[in-house]
Amino acid sequence: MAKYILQRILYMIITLFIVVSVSFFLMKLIPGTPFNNAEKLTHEQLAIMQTKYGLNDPVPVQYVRYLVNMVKGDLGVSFQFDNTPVTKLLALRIGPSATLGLEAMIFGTIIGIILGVFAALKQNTWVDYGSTLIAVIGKSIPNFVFAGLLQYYVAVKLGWFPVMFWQGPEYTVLPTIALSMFVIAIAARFMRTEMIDVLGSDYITLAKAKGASYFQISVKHALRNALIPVITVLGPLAVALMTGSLVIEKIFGIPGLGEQFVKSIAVNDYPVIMGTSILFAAAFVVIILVVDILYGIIDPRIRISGGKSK
Amino acid sequence: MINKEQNISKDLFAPAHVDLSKSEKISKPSLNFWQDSWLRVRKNKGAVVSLFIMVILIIMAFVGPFLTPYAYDTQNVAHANLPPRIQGLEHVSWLPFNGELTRKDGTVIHPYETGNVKEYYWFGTDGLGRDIFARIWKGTQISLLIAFVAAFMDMLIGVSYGAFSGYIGGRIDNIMQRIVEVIMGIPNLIVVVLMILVLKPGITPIIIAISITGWTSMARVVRAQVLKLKNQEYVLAAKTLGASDKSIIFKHMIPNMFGIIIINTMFSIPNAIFFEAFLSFIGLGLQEPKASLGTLINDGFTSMIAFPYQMIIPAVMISLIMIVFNLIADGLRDALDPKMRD
Amino acid sequence: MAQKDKLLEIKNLKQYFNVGRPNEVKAVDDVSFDIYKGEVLGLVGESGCGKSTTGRTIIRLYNATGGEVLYDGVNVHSKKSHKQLKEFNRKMQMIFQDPYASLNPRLKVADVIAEGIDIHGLAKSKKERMERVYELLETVGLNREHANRYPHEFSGGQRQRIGIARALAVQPEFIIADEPISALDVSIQAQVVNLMKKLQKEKELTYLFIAHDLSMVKYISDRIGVMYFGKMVELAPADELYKNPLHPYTQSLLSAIPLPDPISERTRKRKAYDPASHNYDDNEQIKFREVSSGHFVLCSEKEFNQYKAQYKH
Amino acid sequence: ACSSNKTQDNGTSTKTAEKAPDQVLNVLETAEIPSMDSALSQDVLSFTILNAVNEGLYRLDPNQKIINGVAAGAPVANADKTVYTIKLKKDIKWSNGDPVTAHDFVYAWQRVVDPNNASPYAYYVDGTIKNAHEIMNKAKPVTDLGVKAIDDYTLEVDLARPIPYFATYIAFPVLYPQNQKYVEAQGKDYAKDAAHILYNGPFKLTKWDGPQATEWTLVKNDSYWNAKSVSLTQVNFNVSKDSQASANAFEAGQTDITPKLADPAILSQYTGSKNLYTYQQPTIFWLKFNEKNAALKNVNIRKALAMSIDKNALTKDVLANGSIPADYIVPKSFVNFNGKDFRADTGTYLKTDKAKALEYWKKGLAEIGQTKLTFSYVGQDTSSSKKTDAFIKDQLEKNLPGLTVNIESVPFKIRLDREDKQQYDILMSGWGPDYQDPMTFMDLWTTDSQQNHMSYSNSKVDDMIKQAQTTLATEPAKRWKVLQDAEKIVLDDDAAIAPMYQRSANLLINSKVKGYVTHAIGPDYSLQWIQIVNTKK
Amino acid sequence: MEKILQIQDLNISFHTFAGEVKAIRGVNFDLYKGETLAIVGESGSGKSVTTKSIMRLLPEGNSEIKKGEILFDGKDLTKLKEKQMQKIRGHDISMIFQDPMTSLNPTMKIGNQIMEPLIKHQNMRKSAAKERAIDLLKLVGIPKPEIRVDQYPHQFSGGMRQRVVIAIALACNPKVLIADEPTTALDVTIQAQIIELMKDLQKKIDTSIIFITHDLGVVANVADRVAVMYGGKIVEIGTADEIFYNPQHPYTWGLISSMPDLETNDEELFSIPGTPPDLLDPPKGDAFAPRNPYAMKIDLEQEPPFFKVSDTHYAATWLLHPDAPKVEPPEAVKRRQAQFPDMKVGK
Ligand SMILES: Nc1ncnc2c1ncn2[C@@H]1O[C@H](COP(=O)(O)OP(=O)(O)OP(=O)(O)O)[C@@H](O)[C@H]1O
Ligand SMILES: Nc1ncnc2c1ncn2[C@@H]1O[C@H](COP(=O)(O)OP(=O)(O)OP(=O)(O)O)[C@@H](O)[C@H]1O
Ligand SMILES: [Mg+2]
Ligand SMILES: [Mg+2]
Repeated sequence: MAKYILQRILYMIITLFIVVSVSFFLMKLIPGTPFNNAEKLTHEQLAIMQTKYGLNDPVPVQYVRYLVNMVKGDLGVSFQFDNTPVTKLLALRIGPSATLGLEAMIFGTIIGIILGVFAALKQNTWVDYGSTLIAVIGKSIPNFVFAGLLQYYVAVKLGWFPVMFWQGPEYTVLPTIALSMFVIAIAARFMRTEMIDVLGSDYITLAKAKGASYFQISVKHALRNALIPVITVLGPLAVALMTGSLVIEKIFGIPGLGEQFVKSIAVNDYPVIMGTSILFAAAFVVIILVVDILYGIIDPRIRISGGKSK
Repeated sequence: MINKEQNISKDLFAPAHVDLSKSEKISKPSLNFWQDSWLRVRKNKGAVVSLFIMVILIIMAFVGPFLTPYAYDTQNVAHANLPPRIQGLEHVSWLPFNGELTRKDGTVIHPYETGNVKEYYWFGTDGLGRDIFARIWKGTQISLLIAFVAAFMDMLIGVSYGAFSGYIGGRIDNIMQRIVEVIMGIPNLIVVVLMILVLKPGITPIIIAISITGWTSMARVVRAQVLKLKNQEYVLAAKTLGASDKSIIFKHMIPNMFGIIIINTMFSIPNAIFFEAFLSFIGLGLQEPKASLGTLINDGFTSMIAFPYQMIIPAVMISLIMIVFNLIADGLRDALDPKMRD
Repeated sequence: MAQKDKLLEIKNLKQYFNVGRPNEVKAVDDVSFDIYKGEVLGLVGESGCGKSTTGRTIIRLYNATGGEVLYDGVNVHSKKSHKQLKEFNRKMQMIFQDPYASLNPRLKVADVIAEGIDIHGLAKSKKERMERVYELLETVGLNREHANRYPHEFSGGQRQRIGIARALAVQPEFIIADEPISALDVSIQAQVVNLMKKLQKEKELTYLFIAHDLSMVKYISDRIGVMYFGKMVELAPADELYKNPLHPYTQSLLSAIPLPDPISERTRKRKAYDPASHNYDDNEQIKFREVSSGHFVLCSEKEFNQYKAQYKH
Repeated sequence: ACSSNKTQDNGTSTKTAEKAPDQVLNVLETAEIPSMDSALSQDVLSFTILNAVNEGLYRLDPNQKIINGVAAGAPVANADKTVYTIKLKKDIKWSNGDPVTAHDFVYAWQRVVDPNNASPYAYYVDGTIKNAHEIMNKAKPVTDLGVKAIDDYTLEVDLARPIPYFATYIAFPVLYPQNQKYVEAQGKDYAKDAAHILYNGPFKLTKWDGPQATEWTLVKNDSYWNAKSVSLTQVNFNVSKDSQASANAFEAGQTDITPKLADPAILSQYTGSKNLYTYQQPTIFWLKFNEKNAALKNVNIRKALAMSIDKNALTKDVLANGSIPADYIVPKSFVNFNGKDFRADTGTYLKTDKAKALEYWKKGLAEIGQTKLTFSYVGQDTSSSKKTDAFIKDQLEKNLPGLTVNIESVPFKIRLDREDKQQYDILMSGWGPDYQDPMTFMDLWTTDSQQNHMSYSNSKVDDMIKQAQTTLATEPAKRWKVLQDAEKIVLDDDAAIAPMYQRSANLLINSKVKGYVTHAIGPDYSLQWIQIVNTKK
Repeated sequence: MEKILQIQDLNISFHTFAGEVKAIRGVNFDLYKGETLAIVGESGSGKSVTTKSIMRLLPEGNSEIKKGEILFDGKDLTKLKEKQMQKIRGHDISMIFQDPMTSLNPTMKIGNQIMEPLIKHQNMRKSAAKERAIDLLKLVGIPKPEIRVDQYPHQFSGGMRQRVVIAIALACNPKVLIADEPTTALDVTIQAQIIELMKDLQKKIDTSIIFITHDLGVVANVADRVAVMYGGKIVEIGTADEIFYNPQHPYTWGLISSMPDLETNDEELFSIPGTPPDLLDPPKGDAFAPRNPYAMKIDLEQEPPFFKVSDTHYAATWLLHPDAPKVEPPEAVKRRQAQFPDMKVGK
């Protein structure tokens, strides 16, 4: 087991390293300068600034320098946010994104699973069609449309929640709902399929034969077994959610990572692009590991044989 | 339990001389896999209706722009932001096609009358006075194009990559899987932005970008399938007959994964449409005056309150497409899933 | 029987899975036996004892971990040219256990059967190819019309016959039948067994017949090998084995076969096998020894003598 | 100086309104404050906040007049107007109690030019303050910069060439003072958050976590020398990057002032509303023609392009935000001389005239021997610019037969890159002033201008601009005329660019807010004259 | 003897995309207390459907009991509410399925799976139920049950899992135990042990067992009575001896003679030609007729009724009609009939 974990961590580091490298070179291919007022800068002035930030060096030199600093834990400073260390920036921005992502994830997963389970139990009834419809709509409507509608009708018209900003729990409600629509959709769909599958399996028939009620069957027997594929899809989705959603953050004025990442790409804020990519990739590999560990927790067969799944 | 003795004519007890070789006869008409699947799909009303709608949508995507006198890119700024109005339906008050607009404060305005506009714009016009009806279908066309091409690429790359990785196995498989992880780990926005910036902005880089990043899930699915099929007896049988790896993959494995491949594709189509919409949202979408549903929704988004129809119509359209594809995918999954056989 | 030619010699065959990992399995562990031309060798043993693996290793579906398989004196597992490989694939064929899983559901029966013909170029024209297919269908008791149908339209027995036709298509000399009937309904089993027996006679085929249904095995086989946990524990002519089961596992196996005969079932006693009962010492040589002509048992020297003593002639 | 950058009044009479007890204002911005280090700042928002919390030598009043800040009086020039002496007020204090002295200006300005700091606005003083250019290129030490503290309260500025608009020039936030002792003590931490900045202006930042913060708070600085004129006690800022969301927040009362809203669909909901505040900005948008393209080298083609676009429709129907058609380079209501607007006695050039355009087009095509032309058009990727671009494309193609325009909408940075590398045929860009003088618009068109980016070259224009910068610098009337003539050449003769419109800004301001003042240069708006009045009656 | 279960004229259909599958077409039988009734027959003949319908475990969506009743304890199970049925399942009637590898929930501890019916039906406390679970494991011969209760199914071998399934089925001492091919997935030696175990347990708690299998050897071993099914019907029913030594239905003949016993040598095995009937469109007359070498014209016209052979033995074949010609059964059957103690051949 220890060997397995070590091996996994080694893979994670290699993956991270490659992601970092690829991202670095890709990013350097994007034309333009990182300076805010590039429009007005003269070439001489530009040269002065590029020299200061080491942008005149050959890309491989910049790359090695970046790696060396990265290993030391220094991700550089932001251009758009004048000299703010990227680590600080990420630390501050991950908070709201992760909070929101986690809330949406939990809320969406719970609702989605409930919908999916009911749909499976009442297959081909209006419950099923209703939940499928909700799932499909959740997946079909772009979330900026949701966010916009929620903001206007629920916040402005009804005044139930603040329109925007990030100043307390009540501020998270609407963005969470908007963000969780997709999670609900995904979780419900996968849950339904998986549940139908599991409900058709022999051990469910045996459970029925023992006299178990629907509730016992679905909660005690089926749910856990149906969860694995759901987790497989929700894992990477969680990364995407927790590392920020541009759309939701922009509309609800939330100081999160997603909005910042898109902006930093648009303005060539190299250190922030890199920092966010590293964070994203790290979150991704960690989540994959977590998902694998979760597999083990959910399914004892995987626990014993130590890994190898999917 | 027992029948009372009946009177039965004696000659009925003569041997019937059944032709036992005939008992091997199969009376059912021969159905191949696709016919069989079609039968199943047909049972799924949602899927059939969806299929029907999809066909209509596809036809309309090409025919629709010609149904109105206005081209999708003809501007008439004097007719900007007119709400939908349809001949005949304009007096049906509960339908939103009467050419009226309700302002934020509740007052109802009649832009057609105030602007003295005689024309009928079925779905209204946008901020440049372009006919939304024409633009919607043009947008559908492009969204579908993006979706189909992306799905095709995804299918091509994903399937071959996954099949190869799974079939070869061992270390190469391991490395190939790590590569997939790396690709999934790289924020695809960087790749997309790069594609869009390095190539000329337009549909091509969007499609390429979607193809570059979109195939990973297909590859994983296909690989898992190949691993499963690798030990199927019919594959082993082909091996003992001396079949080459190529023929095993293409003749025996891939045809047996069609179901899953199609289903996955059905799912990646909406993803592509969505992704394009997202790109529009961050300003990286198509170039004017071209329109996709994504750009239309995005344009409409800013007018959400003043001219809600500008967002609602494309949003309804995109939702319709998504719902249709999702239902078809669901139907296909049920129909093609080998577990559902018999 | 001894004067018959050896078609196949299996020498110290070993097949391990997951070598070096904690879940290493010695699926076949040092097994040696010969198969003579024209005979049916039955292979029985409890599930998971390595019967299929033995068969699959012989036909090169797995690369042997150790030992060799000589076919007509040529090592099957040595490096070969593409052509030699094809030639080998032609001579040796396999019939699989699961009639549902062993036919590609996307191919028409004609294409399933003709695959070998195509690979080995056994037909010169389309017409000849179809002729061969029809001929084969009729050989296995199906009709021509079936050529254009898909496997899922057939019942299990019919499918198994299609599988046999596929194997016959390349005119093999040796066929490994891996539990060809265990997935079939009792009423169909006889069809397939009869067919196999008929074909063997007509085409002078050699079979390795793997099964765990001992009554069927006894019916079809000339000799029977009994496997236990990756090892061959006993090998003898069929009647001989039933009359004189020597190895305690063989005895236990025989005692467990249920017979369709209520009277004898009421009286029979099962014998359990406990591997520990051998009480082998560390220095004892456990070898495959010939107790009487053609009757081999895996045993120690001590047991060997004991077996010889109790041997009923 | 400038007259019409107005004070918001909303039409209602201010007399009757009485000051509300609660003087707290909530404001939305579209971005975070990138920097609060005045010497390194580079964007309007930074300038706006710096202007609220700090004070330079001068500042602009609600009527856009120069008034004294730290300076005690107007600058006194020498004979050839290259050396100015400024007396400072003696009782101005930093928020840590230190006095604000002439040394603080010397220190701050040196920081601006110091190449080690690579201040993004160093170019502002390049070629104007003596030795700045040499220092930036490391040819001279920083201490050689032409600014000296004669004593603690007397500053002497040595210029490389005369600057007719000197007072407004040095009112720019980049040239605000900095307390050397404090800045050096903080080192890297200087201006990293609200606690690491010194204030000498009407407000103090009390909550600001640094450049990434999306919320910040200003409170009244009671030790400001003119604190009694400041009525707001607190200003809360938040960032909202989506204009519809900003409007929503305004509707819900979460904010009193929105950022600028450009989208006509949003604005249309507020037509006639007393909350909508529209004002014209001295920012012009124009099409640039890349003369590296042989067809665009032809002046008739350029004229045809410039004149074929219906600018009226563009501003009225497409932009629909109060912007006006621009038939000029130097904006309306931007600068005046002797009370007369620059535009008052100039012509309008390249006015929309489709018939003429067609004529030029045919002529041009004949000259270059083509019947069809295809141009790439680089625009920006915001939704409003996409719409504008689509309109322009449509106009061009409709009115000039044989023309195909392919739009490429790219992000801002990429547009700049394309412009810089001249990878475009037609490019839409805009320009706002850096200082209050027509020169900020006119020196762009010289052959060696770094902003030219279109291979436009006319020696006459070069000469005229040179004159205006050097020999005529002390003769305002002549200089004025030369600049007006140069504009005529660039547009009327050469059609080097095609001006499209002069932009208007629109924002929503709660009617209880009075005294909102916007500026054309440096800060976007001033908070110090704002009052909150009672509206409920 | 006391009848514990009576099945009368049961008709069950499935609605599939291809049409209505008439899986059960009029099944009648009784189950007596303490006996073992074996059901044999072709795959797809309706054995599982019949027994699942007793437990009301048929798939909800597409199955329909068209006709008939299942009487248990005087109640017609087909008419019970789901809630009442849940009380009967696992308590009065329990079931063992074919595949021990898939019958146990892979993510649940063995102990909990055994405890479930105890807690549900006998309202046992958790601790008491666990003790009982350990007892049950011991009863079915699993060593170290104290440790085993807390393990997961994958830690058990196939034979042990099937024992666990049996333990679950027996937890509440059911009156009826339905075993649907409980040993098909196991190899002969383990199969023998499991059968031994079931017989022992039956003796202890005196349950009635319905035992479904294809394997006539197993039937010979376990059954008191045997029912032979074909094409959704019971075609012959009788005591084990009657079925094995005096079979009457040609299908039974086919079954019995296609199994080689250890004496069968070189002669060709008797085999039943052809394929089972398509229940979507069941043939007119006797479903077995197309595969029946003894078929008579009437077989193609009219369904045969049950003919009484003895008090306990009935067969549905026109061959038993007094007017029918006498036919020679296959060799193997004749050999058996020769052994039949009472020598009551034919009619
Ligand atoms: N590819 C493989 N990888 C790992 N282990 C394997 C593999 N194939 C077979 N085994 C293991 O090898 C052993 C022997 O398997 P094999 O299939 O040969 O048994 P068998 O005698 O044919 O059993 P059955 O009667 O169930 O078919 C088993 O323990 C099995 O789990
Ligand atoms: N869920 C279902 N949907 C449709 N048809 C079904 C369903 N379940 C069973 N059938 C059909 O009912 C008939 C009887 O099936 P059943 O499972 O009872 O056979 P069986 O005798 O148990 O066979 P086996 O020996 O293979 O288990 C078959 O023709 C089968 O196809
Ligand atoms: Mg096997
Ligand atoms: Mg069954």
